[in-house]
Amino acid sequence: MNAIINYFSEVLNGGISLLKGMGITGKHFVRSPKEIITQQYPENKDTLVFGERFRAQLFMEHNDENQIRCDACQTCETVCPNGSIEVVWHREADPETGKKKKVLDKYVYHLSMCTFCNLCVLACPTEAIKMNQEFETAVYDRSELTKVLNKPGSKFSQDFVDKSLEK
Amino acid sequence: MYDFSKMTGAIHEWLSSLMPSILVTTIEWVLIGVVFLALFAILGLVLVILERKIAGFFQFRLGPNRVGPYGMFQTVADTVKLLLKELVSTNKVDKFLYNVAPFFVIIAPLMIMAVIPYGFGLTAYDINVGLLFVMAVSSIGVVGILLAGWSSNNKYSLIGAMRSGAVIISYELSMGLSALLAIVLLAGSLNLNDIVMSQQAGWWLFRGHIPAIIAFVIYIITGTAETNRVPFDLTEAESELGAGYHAEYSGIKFAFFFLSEFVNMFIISALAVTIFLGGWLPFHIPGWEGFNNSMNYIPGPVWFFLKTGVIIFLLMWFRWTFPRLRIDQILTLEWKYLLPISLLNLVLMAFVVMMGWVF
Amino acid sequence: MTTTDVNTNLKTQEYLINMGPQHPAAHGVLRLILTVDGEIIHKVDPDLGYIHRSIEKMCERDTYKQIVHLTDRLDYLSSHINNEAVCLAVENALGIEVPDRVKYIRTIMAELTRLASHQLWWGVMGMDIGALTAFMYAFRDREMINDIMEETVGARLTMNYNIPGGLMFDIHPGFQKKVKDFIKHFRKALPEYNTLLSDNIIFKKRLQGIGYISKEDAIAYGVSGPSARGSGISCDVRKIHPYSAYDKVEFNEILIEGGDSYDRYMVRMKEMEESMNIIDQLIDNIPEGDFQVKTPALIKLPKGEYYQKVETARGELGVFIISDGKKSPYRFKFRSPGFSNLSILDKISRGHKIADLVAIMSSLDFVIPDIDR
Amino acid sequence: MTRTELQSFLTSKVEGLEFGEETTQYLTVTVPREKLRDFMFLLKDTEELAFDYMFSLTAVDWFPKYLGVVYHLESTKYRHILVVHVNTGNREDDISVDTVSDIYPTAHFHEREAYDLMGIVFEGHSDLRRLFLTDDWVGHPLRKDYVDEANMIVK
Amino acid sequence: MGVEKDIKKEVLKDDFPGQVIPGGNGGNIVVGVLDKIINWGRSNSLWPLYFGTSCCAIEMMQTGAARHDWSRFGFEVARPTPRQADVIVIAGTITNKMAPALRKLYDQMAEPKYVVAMGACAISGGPFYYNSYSVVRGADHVIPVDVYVPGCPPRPESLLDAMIKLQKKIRSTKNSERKNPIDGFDEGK
Repeated sequence: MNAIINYFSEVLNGGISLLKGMGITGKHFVRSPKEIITQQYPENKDTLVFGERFRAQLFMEHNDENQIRCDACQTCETVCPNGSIEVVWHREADPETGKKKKVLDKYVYHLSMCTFCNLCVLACPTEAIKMNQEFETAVYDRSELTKVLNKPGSKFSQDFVDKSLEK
Repeated sequence: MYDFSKMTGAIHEWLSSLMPSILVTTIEWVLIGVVFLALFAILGLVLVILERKIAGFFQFRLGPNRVGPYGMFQTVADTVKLLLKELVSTNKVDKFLYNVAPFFVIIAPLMIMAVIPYGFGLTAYDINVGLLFVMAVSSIGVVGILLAGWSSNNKYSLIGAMRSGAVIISYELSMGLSALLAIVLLAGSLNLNDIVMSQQAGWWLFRGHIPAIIAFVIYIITGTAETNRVPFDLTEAESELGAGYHAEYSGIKFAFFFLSEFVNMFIISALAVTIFLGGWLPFHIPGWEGFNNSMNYIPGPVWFFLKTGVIIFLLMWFRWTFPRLRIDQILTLEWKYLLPISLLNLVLMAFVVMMGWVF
Repeated sequence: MTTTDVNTNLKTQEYLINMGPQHPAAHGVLRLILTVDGEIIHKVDPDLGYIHRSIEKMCERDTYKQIVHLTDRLDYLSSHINNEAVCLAVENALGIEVPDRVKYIRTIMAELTRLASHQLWWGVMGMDIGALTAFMYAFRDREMINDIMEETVGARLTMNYNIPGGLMFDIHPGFQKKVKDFIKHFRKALPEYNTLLSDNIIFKKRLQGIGYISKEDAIAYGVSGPSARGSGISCDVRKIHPYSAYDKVEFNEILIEGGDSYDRYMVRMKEMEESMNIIDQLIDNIPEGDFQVKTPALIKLPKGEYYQKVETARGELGVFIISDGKKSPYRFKFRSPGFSNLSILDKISRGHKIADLVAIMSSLDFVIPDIDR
Repeated sequence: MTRTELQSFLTSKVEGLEFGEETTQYLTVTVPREKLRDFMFLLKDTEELAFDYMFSLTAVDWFPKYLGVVYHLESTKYRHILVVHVNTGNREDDISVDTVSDIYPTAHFHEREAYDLMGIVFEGHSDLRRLFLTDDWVGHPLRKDYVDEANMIVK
Repeated sequence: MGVEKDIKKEVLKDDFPGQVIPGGNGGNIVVGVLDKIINWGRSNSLWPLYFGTSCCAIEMMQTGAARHDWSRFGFEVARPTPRQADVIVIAGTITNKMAPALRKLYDQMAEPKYVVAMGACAISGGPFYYNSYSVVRGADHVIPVDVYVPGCPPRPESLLDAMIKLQKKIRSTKNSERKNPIDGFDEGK
């Protein structure tokens, strides 16, 4: 006899558990206008704000006189785990002191290989490179992902470094 | 109640006054064919976008809303793309059966749509064995699925097809035997129009009290199994078999399968509405005369599509809540639970009818 | 529950099915070659290597700070805990004592990562068994953890937050408030998870009695983590060899005796509550102090062997370093939890159906790059 | 059992073992290749040791001299850990070690990986074939002298 | 690409570490009316393939989930079989063993098919470019790629931005001149 009883009780509480499950989804369906959390990306581009530490892309700071803080010491290149930074430099005699000094030609940054691990920014002694938040970097052609970060004709300047370091 | 047969009769007279009767019948066939194919296509488009929007609302998201005002043209874009897709398949495919399978799957729902009464006198093919015709034709869809799965020479689609064969054949049993026959006992005729007319005093779901409700629940369960929807969707079980029986189809052939699943859903809910919820009869509450008269102003087909929409929403609700059953659990559910209960229900209904306890 | 076997005189022929590198239930690129008779599985032969990225060979050429960043890509769902493992191994080898503040923050972040990983596991398990809405519920809550991580760490998934000797930054001022809001929200959402899936009779029927792992098999095959605790083995590294701030927190280790897929499922569900309790105990009393200890620019471990065990969301991750005093290790080995959990899959899924294999795999919770390394 | 008890217990049971220095994290023992299997049986079956959980098997290339295998064993009952070192013959021709996959089934996959990446042949392994790399892969990548210009760009 | 070959020569920098493989079509200016309708249909219903190898697959799932929701664009119908998929988003690393499988998947896809290389590993091998013996340095050595999304893993918004750029590319293809991106791909044209 109890076989029949637990036959029907199984059907019953099975059905109840199904209905409770439907109750949850039904509740969320009814309250959906309030609970929709979709951020419509292309439309909300101007109100879109990320955490300020979010890292999207590496860039080099230039001040208005087109001066940079990078003195081609290549610490970032050695620290980078993926080899996505290549510093092209040449040696020049410094006019005041007459010593030979490294001068930066091209700071090649492979955005296609970078994994945004922030080791280079931490290692840079003169804080020349930072990460910004431009995330729209999709391209049709892979060669556009190899960028040169220092603008042509940008010079290294020591006081620009001192000004920013004591800030 | 406006009788649509007056309208169709008027068209018939006007046509036969112009041309000989053979030409008239062919024109009428073509007209009916065009109307039903248009209804078929519109239903397909509307139901697909409806399902995706409702899925969105169930899941805290918006669903398609960038193509057309509220994403309404999303399915039109899908159809345009699917029409222009390349029909790629392997050369090991059994060419003839592979190409004929999608048409089986399309023809079955189209034939059933001809029998359903959309309004008073608005039935394409009003035969007095309507329900028997429906049960017979609904098994043609299975043949299409079996052919598709077997002929595309792919192990996963073969498993999917064999599963669907087992499920649909066993679920047709308890659908036809129990759910529909229980109401045929009340209505006394297999003709769908007579079933609807017999519900003028009240819908069978409410007048048949307990056995009718059990029959309705069993019908909904078997209906979801017929259309291979979750929790019985293991022919196209996304996470186990990938795309199941239509794995080798692409482009418009796949669109046939995709469309027929949604139109099957419409068919199942249309049948549920015709049999349990009084097809196109307006919503009457006995005793409230003013309310009933105001309900009559809404035309029959609107009532029919409104009620079908409610049942379709119920089926969608199932899809977005329940996990999927395994093949042997589905068959045990059918043979050990649904069939005994539906047979008991049949006996209970017969006893109720004999004692005349119908409201 | 072994499936009732068909009458044996029916002559059936076995055939091979390729649950190939691209399969919805493969959670990545795991290829299983199934020897199947009808739908009943007779043999599962995993073919790995589709995401083998030779991380152990790369570690032999990177410095220790560069290796930490690589471990995010191993078991990417518990990336913070992998980083912590390497950093602890290096700190213990160098004998550096990390300030308490770092220990507390590391433990909170580890538990947040475990919660995020279990949420994703729950969502994907629901999708594997067929409930598509569970996926969306889980990812709604996971987005909140991503916001917390993005604000404090700067990356959503591959958090490079740990450096040997401490943390990369201090926690963001709004960190504690956001974590408390998340916990308050998730304490209400978790019962909904249970009603939606755990108590659902279809879900129970699909998981109960499937993929039974006995205690001896679990230990013999090296199964660890929630999959082993589902068979009643206490193997929680946070309890046995406590590290970071786990000794300052009391939480109970969830053990369920059953051993089938549903018990493994329930272990993870209860573990989510435990993680929340741990975070509650820690979030309010993070001690003051600096977040980093001065370490030499180029870390060179003294000659010898170092092993560090850590409890990730999938099981027990082991970092084995053999150092010969140079700037990069002589040999670097990751004992990945998924690798041993996968080795038992063949034994426990025999006689089940393909649908059960999918349920067993999602109850064992694989991340394929963690297996292939 | 503490580390010293374990060491004295092992020296009493088996001779020809060399123990690592005191400073290592866990007790390290180097076993000659022929005694490996019965040493492992001893570790697993004796009541006081009960090393039933092998959590890691690592193949190491001690470059000029020989290849080696490191077993990490733990007892789920007493929670003490032992590290067992085994070294093969010289690197070129004599690189075989007895299998332990029948004592610890978890070694089944670990040994296949060691064979695949390091090239150590495990005698008596039921199904020793490559696990990660394709079957037609030449050479064993984790060896120190592995050179592969086609695939590897060395920085 | 629809853009003529010589324009690309100056764009290429000399120290570019790899060799550029031409992507699919796109970039034409004048598009006929019929093309507009066809391209409108194709660009608004890109059905992705179930293909995620490693960490980027998690961010692809996040984009498919409720908060970033690419079902607004009509992408949420993810098809398990390559026959019915239009776009294959390579989310994760492609190893030497996976490359032939990826190529077979691409060949099985029905004709107007597009490829999005998501994440540093799919574009150039990312962290595994140096010192790894088993990684393909960029998926465009295996199949022609239409859009590249750098990031490790790229944010859901970056992936959505890439899909929008793919839609723009589809809307600007002139179908009469459309060539199958795979022709001549193996010879490295």
